[in-house]
Amino acid sequence: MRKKVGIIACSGEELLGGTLSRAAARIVVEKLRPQETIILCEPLFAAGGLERHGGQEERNFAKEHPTITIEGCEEECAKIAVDKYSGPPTATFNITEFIHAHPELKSMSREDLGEDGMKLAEIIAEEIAKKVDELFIRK
Amino acid sequence: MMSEKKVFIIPCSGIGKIFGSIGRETAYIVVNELAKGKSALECLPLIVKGKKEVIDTLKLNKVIAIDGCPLKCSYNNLMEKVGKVDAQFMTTDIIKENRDLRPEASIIPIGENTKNLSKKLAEKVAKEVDELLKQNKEGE
Amino acid sequence: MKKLINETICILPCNGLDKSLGVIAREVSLKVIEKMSDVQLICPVLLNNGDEKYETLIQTAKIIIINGCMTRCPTKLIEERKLKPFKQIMIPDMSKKYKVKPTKDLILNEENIKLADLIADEIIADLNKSDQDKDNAIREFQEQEFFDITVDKYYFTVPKDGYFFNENDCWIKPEGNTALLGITDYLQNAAADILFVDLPELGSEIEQFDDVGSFESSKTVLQLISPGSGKIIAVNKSLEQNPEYCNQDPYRKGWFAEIELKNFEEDKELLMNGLEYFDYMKEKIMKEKNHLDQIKSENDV
Amino acid sequence: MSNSYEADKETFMGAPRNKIPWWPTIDYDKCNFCMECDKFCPHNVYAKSENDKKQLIVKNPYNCVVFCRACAKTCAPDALQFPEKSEISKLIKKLRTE
Repeated sequence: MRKKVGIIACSGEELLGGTLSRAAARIVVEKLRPQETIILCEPLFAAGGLERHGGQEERNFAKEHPTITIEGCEEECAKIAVDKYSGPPTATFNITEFIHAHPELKSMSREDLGEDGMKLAEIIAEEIAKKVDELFIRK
Repeated sequence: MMSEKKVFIIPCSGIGKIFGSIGRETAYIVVNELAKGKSALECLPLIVKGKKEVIDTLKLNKVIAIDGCPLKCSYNNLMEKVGKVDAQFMTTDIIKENRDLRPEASIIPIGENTKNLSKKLAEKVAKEVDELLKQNKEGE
Repeated sequence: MKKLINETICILPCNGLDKSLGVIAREVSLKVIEKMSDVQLICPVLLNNGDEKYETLIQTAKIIIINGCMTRCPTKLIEERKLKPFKQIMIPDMSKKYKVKPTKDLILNEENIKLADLIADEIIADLNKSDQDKDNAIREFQEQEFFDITVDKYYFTVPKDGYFFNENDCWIKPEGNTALLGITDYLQNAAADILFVDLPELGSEIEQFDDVGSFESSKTVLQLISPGSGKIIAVNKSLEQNPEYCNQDPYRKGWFAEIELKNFEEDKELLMNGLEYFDYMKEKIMKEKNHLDQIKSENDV
Repeated sequence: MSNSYEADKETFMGAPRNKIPWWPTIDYDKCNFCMECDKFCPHNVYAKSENDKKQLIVKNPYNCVVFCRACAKTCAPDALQFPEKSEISKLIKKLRTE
């Protein structure tokens, strides 16, 4: 059976990269590859969900499935969290690289990406989807 | 005093369901509009990671956690890394209080009801910001 | 009376000695502690002095305030400390409610004692009621062993013994001639975070497979379809405040209702035991999963 | 979504699903074609009729979960009816012995 791919965005509140990572992740799991991916909550890896099964579900999933992290800045919070609790992620995407590669697309703000920002998020999502296909088809 | 104290708003960052987005939107409304200049944001993932500068700043300031589900990622991570939370809110409470405003399923972008719920919650959070700043003054 | 949570109840009267209303407030609190020995009396004068013992006590206690007049001294004492009272009483309101007009005598007379009695009885009845609510919320459940399975990131459990299930993913747990009802882990996972519950009416008669309430998440509205027949004798009121119990602990704290069983032997004919339901649930989950995979491969072509 | 399930292989409580007559009946005098039931039902029981007449129809009756009546709650004009539960459970018990 093919294994679903876990998508973990840093989703950082404080910066534009966080919002872009979040948007790109949602586009992948909702629009581009809904059957092949599962979204995971970054903070839940650490101390979240102490009751019942909680964060354990995210951790176990990431241990047994390929995972892709999406980082809003050079801190690489998502990668570090996944690595700490479930082992190294299969692939990592850095939003800043995409921002540099597409200077023509100016996102509005961290609160509202605006039209350009959403376009950029779509571009990032397409790249992630390609990676998902690679990982999902590999048995 | 080095600088005027601020209240830090830390939403949970939840991405799987709409509840996390309400927290995020609420935080933006508080920081940009209702308690502008009095409050600030920090990334929860950065706190989870254990970034020292951020954690030290939070220890010196009042902190409000906004969580989207009973797993309380923001509250639990703050308690573990910073050791305190001065006030906490649940976005599910505002949904329960406004049964007529059923949040739309869309996370990006968020819908009208989600925005309205966030505004309502933001009013409560902003009030708490003032309350906490008052406590700061009394403490001095 | 059984106390399940270690929660102290405090009573804080106004004690204003210069008005008969204050004297009545004081009398009410004395009557309450006379009948309920575990209720702690708090002296407003000493609290105002910042007595350390009181200060610690009231941080975690349930506080009942008895105000003599609109000056509301005890309420102010509590508000100053940023606490919220559990219940507040105004003597003039009570006098209107019970149609007993207090006299101005500072020494208690028959009329004023009568009013104090009525108010004290109301408080005691209220306290007993809220204790019963607690009984309902936190039933004692024995340690339970579960079958479990993880599919993708979702985790599903089914209790091994003591529960019976229908194919509508609801459970019944018989105990003698009564039984608790609830939804299974599969159903709570399907609903996702439950935000509202509609509980059945006490006393209503239900048939097997009737719906006995519904629950609503941001995704959907689902029903609890009863695996048994009988009369509703209790509902889990705590779910109205904490619907997340259905998600966190669907087989215990998330119970919905209790019924007096009518004919469980007959009901059982159409129910599964833990192992049977676990197999049924697994098959259902895998079918859904394969179905999605199938759509995927069709799209690939 | 789920209409490719093979109804003839499905069972409910050990009885063949295609022998259990449980599905909604639409009262066309009341139905206002709002399609709320269709939006709600995750099992694709309902559909819009394919002929010219704009109508709600029960397209996949055997997809309907036996004893589930959740869609009826979404129906403002109260146009959805279900069979008598006790009759159905009697029938299931009988089918199981066959």
